[in-house]
Amino acid sequence: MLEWAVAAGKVAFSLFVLLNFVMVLTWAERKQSALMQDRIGANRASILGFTLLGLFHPIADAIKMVTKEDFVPQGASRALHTLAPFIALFFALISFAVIPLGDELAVGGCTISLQVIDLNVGILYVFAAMSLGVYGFVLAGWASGNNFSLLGALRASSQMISYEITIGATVVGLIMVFGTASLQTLVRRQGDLLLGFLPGWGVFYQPLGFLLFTTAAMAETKRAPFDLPEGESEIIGYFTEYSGIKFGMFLMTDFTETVVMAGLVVTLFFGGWQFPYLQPDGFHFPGAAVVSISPLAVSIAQVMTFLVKLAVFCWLFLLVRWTFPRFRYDQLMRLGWQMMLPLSILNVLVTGALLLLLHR
Amino acid sequence: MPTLTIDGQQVTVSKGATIMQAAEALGIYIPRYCYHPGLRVAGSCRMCLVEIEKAPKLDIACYRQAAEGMVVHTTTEPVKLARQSILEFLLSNHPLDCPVCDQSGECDLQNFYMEFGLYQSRFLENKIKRRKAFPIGRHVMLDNERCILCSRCVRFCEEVSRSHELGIVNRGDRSEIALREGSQLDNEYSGNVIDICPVGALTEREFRFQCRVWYLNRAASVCPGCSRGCNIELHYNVNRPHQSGGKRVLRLKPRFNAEVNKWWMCDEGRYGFEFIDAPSRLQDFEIRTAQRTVVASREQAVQTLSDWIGDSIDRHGSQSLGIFLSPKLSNEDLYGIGKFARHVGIDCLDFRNPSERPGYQDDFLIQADKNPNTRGCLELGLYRRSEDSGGWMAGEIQRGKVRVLIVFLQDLALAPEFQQVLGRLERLVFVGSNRNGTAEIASLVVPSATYAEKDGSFTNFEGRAQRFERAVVPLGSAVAEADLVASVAVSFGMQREEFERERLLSDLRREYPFFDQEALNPPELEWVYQTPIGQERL
Amino acid sequence: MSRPKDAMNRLRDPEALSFWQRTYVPEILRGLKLTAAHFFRNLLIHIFHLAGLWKDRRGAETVQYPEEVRGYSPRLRSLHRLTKRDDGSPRCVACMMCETICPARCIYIVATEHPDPNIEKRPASFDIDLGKCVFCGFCVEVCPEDAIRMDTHILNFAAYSRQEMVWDINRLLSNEPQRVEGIGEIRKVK
Amino acid sequence: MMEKILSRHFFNAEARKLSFYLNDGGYEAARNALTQMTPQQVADQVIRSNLRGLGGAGFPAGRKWSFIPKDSPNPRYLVVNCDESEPGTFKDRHILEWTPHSLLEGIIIAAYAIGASQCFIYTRGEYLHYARMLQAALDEACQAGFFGKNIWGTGFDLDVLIHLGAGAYICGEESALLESLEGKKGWPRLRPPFPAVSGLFGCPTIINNTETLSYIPAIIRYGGSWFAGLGTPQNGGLRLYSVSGHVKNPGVYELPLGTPLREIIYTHAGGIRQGRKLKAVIPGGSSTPVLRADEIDVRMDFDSLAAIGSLLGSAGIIVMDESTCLVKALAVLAKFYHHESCGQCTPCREGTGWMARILNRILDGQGVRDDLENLLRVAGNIRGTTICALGDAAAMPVFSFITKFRDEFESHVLQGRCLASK
Repeated sequence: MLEWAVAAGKVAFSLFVLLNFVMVLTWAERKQSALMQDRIGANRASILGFTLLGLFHPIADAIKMVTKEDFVPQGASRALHTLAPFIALFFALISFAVIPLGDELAVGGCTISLQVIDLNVGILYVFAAMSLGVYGFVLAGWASGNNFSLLGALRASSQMISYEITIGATVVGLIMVFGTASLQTLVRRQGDLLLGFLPGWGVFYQPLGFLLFTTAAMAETKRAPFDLPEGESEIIGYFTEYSGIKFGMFLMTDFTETVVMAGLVVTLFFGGWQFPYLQPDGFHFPGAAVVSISPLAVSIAQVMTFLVKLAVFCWLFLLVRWTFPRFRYDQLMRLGWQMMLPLSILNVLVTGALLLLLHR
Repeated sequence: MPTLTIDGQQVTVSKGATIMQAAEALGIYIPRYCYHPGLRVAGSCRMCLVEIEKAPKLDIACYRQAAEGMVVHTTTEPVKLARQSILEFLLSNHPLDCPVCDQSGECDLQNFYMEFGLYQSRFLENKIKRRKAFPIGRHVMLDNERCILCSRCVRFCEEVSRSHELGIVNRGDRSEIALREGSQLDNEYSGNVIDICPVGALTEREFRFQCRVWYLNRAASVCPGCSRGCNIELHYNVNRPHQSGGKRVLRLKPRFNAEVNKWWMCDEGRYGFEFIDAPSRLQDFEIRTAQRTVVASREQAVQTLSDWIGDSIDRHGSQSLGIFLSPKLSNEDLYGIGKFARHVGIDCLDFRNPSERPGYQDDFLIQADKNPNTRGCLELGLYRRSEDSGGWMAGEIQRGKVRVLIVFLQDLALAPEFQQVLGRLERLVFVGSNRNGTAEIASLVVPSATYAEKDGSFTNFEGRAQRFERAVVPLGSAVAEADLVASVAVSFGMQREEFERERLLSDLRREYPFFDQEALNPPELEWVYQTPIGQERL
Repeated sequence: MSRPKDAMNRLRDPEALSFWQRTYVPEILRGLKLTAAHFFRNLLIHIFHLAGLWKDRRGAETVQYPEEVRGYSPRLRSLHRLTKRDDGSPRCVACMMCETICPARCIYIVATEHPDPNIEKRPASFDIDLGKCVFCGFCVEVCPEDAIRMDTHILNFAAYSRQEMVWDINRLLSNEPQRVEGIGEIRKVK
Repeated sequence: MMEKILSRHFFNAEARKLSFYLNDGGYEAARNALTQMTPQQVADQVIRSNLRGLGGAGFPAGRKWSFIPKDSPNPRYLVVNCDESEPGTFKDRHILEWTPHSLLEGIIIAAYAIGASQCFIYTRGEYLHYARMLQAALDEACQAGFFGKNIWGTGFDLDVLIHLGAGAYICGEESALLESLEGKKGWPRLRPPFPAVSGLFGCPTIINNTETLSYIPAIIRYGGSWFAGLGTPQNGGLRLYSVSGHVKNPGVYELPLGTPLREIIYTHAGGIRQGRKLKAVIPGGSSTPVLRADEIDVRMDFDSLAAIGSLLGSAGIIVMDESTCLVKALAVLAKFYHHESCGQCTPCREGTGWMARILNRILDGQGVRDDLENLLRVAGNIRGTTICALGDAAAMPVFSFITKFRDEFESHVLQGRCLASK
């Protein structure tokens, strides 16, 4: 019984974090882009005259999306048209399950892992979920019965498949370094110090891998400069024929993927919940200085660390999205296949060679 | 037969021809104000000055006769300068009220200024004020400020209408057009002075401010006002209906035809187009029973009519049907109706309304017969030759022989012979464009298209078949008579193709010699009261 | 910082690019630096604003319409108005020049007789369908009587029905010209 | 001894009586012509005399008569142009006033020569008084049997009608005169046809000036060669010079054609009044180009004046001394032509008014820099483009005044200052 309750609590907590991030991101995207462009950004939605920096806009958006007419075009496959956004959103959401929010939390004698589920092949789970998510977009484009939608869907699928290969190939290097595919284990291993003072984060082992992974992750979120499936100024994309809450779900999927990808980058390359020098019993600074802290506080600090890191990468993703212009489709493909894939394979080879040298 | 050279082109003209006529033969346009081919040469505007080699100074092309070996230039600098200076002189006292002037758009002063003028104004003095915008007749408004004293109107009243109402009083730049004391410009042809006025001095009271002329479309037509068949243009506005209060046909203008009406038309014809957009226009098919009148669809009406005809033939034979035609119908419509009548065996046909009396007639254009196509009806033989008038049909009705009567356009209710007997008919069908007494008592009313709404031809009193073009679409559900008959005839085993326009035309041409190809060539529009130069710009 | 012209030339000739330039990574970072700098600067300014400081520096270039408006240029083409004679009647003589030139065909004039033969013509009705108007200003240019102008600086004439978007002669006559002052200045609107 | 023909009995009230004229040998020439000469012989004498049209155009009178078509079935008319309206000209008035019988005798001879049995004398309405004098003389002559049916038993009939115009300058133009005589508005006609072919009521018509006809009795009496010998070659005989303006003795002087202008002004007319300096002279009526003071040594005949760019015209000499403002003088002339333009053809109708208004504006001190060029341009646009000569008549003074006295005009326009000494 308790297991079930714990599991439900973990799912709820994880979803709470994720969905709140998504919601705030919709606001942050507007505000951040506004600041970057010397504008003010959303500030009109008000409750009793309070605008609260436009923070009510996500709520207003939600109300709007829900109350708008749900339009299914003539010639569309009604069932699939409806199913598509659910598939897309569902797989985006579940991929967050293996991302650890913190280390184990000991409460009343039982230890609870701050992760929905710790799979020993967690990283593969993420890839699997993301690959399945593509079906949502393809279905949306195809079921709309609109040529532009279909075009957008095709772009989405080919783009995601192309970049998933790079993602997979870069992660191989990391797995080779840390010797595990379980994300929780990966994060724990990043707690070790490198050269005695540097946090042992993946980015220090795999700088090229980090660059390639981040780029490919952005491509996976299908946002500028990789927003070809959408292409607002040309084909509108796979959700041309969507309106109301179903359109809102695609939007949510976008933001969810952003959060998931940011979480992955943090987990894989930036030590996840690891706070530099913070061990389960307190700070162990280089030079043997130890400051002990209660385990609960450590757990809270770990979760906070993760969330801050997550926020920073979300910010970075938005910064990129509002800085660079869009690729042309052939450029996108050439980048994926001719630049990133060879580089990531090179990364694996170099990593392997170095490991061989070091472990000789 | 002198041969002369104009702008490097040689031309041989008949003796006595002027340089202007020679130039026109070459297609060279020489601007003019006072010159009008239908009037005596006045030579006063000096706009047509041309350079003649070996002549001491420029001379006017409208008056100087062509001579053997003459070499004329119309585009040299002195000529250009002269035209410019004449325009400058004319404009020096001409108000620039083009915005409110009805002539703008078809004004020779505007057109020539754009073509030959285009100088900076050097006139610093005050323009002379004169009396503006006052009526000088039923149809004509005079604005003395705009007048350039070309005297075309004066000469028209002297030479064409010979009514001598107008004259020029005072002298110098105080000269102005004035009415003869105690008279009004109310002759039968007064509207023509509006056409020939090159500027906006004489404007049409009826047309005044109805529509800017550049919104008008034009269609070549034939005046239906009398049996003269003056060639006319219909000017209609369909693009800006709000301007003329929904009226479509806004004015009629004469179209040059050397043999019929030259450049002119009478006022009666000119202002006789009101019926086209009048409130009395029939727009719906109406089936009337003793109790009530219902609006029917075209299909219902055609079915009803076919049923009535077929029923009557079945019960009483085709002798029980009568058709009363109208000399206002076109040749094609008449022929189509006749074709149908022959097919079903109706021989009880006539078109002569016994209540019609000859109207006013003069020795110029106006004919006493106010119908455009009486000659066509006669040529087609659509009447009973043994009778002097159409009144015989009343007798047939009285005797109970004719039970169903189809009346086209005519108001038989006005004729005493028919008044008594129309009630005895089983069915009275009225086909017409406007509501009248007969339409009020008809059991089936079919709205028909006016001459402005269909293609066709009228045969004038001389036997000249002349074609007219459709300008606007039929109002409401109105149909051309030939179309109606075609729809009915289909029920009687005829082919619709037999009533198609080309077929009717070729049949007519084959069967009737008066209906010659020449007269039926598609009419060309010629803007006779306006320069070709302005046309290009419109 | 390379001059734009050099950058353009180098872009045209990829061979001329150095290795790092060809990776685009430094350029990408520079781009991010630029936008991030704006972000932090503006964030800072906004935070100071919240604290009541630095009020004279704007954190955003945008004008917060309708709370703020910029002083319009006299050349601005805004809602039309019909000018009046001394006696208050319209100057318009219904010459239809504007109706003719109007590319959107949104002007509808009906002409009628003016009691004074020296004026001769006046509009019986003069409607502008603002739902169709493209604010090209041709009507103002073409008017021979200076009877129509677009200097009211009224821009908010939206309505709830198409019929309300049609301004008739009385509404157009009642519009007043706006005095031009402080062109480009941002003003708070009460 | 200088010959005088018409002016011998000027200012002698007796001279206008028939008895006086008969005593002086009057009507002998007419009787001789009718009884002893053929019409052709009469015309030959006139041709030989070099008598030129003295109304202003200077067309040889005898040749004009020969233009009448020989085969025309229509009646022929003789019309006397006595519509003397040119400013500065008043010679015809003297003929009507002092020697009307000279004119009447000339009419008989000319009518005989051209075969006209009806003559119209067209006089301006302002000459009502002189027309009455002429009528009185005509009545006397009729009584004496010089007019009417079968004159002197020759079978030649002649009726004369005196017609008073309404005082329009344009009616001095022969075709406008004919229109007026026909009862229409005095508008010049387009030519051809010329009046000799189709004139009054569409019939062959000869129009001669009063003075021209008045010299004919003397020509017939003394012979054409005698008359021709009085003047210079091609400019036969005498003529009446009307001298007006700032001279001591204005009036009509009968002198041979070719008399130098200086002689007329300083010898015959007594020179400039009040010892002032001469400034300008209009030699032949207001429409002729003006002459500067240094140009007055010209001989007053048709050809000499034409050679220096002016015209003899009707020999109405207007003398202006240094006190004259020439801008004002031109404004007065322009006003006259504006007032008298008939309004038929465009350049003259609009141009004369335009010029008058510009000149008035200059006089008011409102002149602008372009005004003079504008005046010259407008005048240039009028010249040669009109139906009749009035356009040229209005344009010529403007040209000559502005070109010859430009400094005075410029001073008015640019400085608003008049150069005339007061």
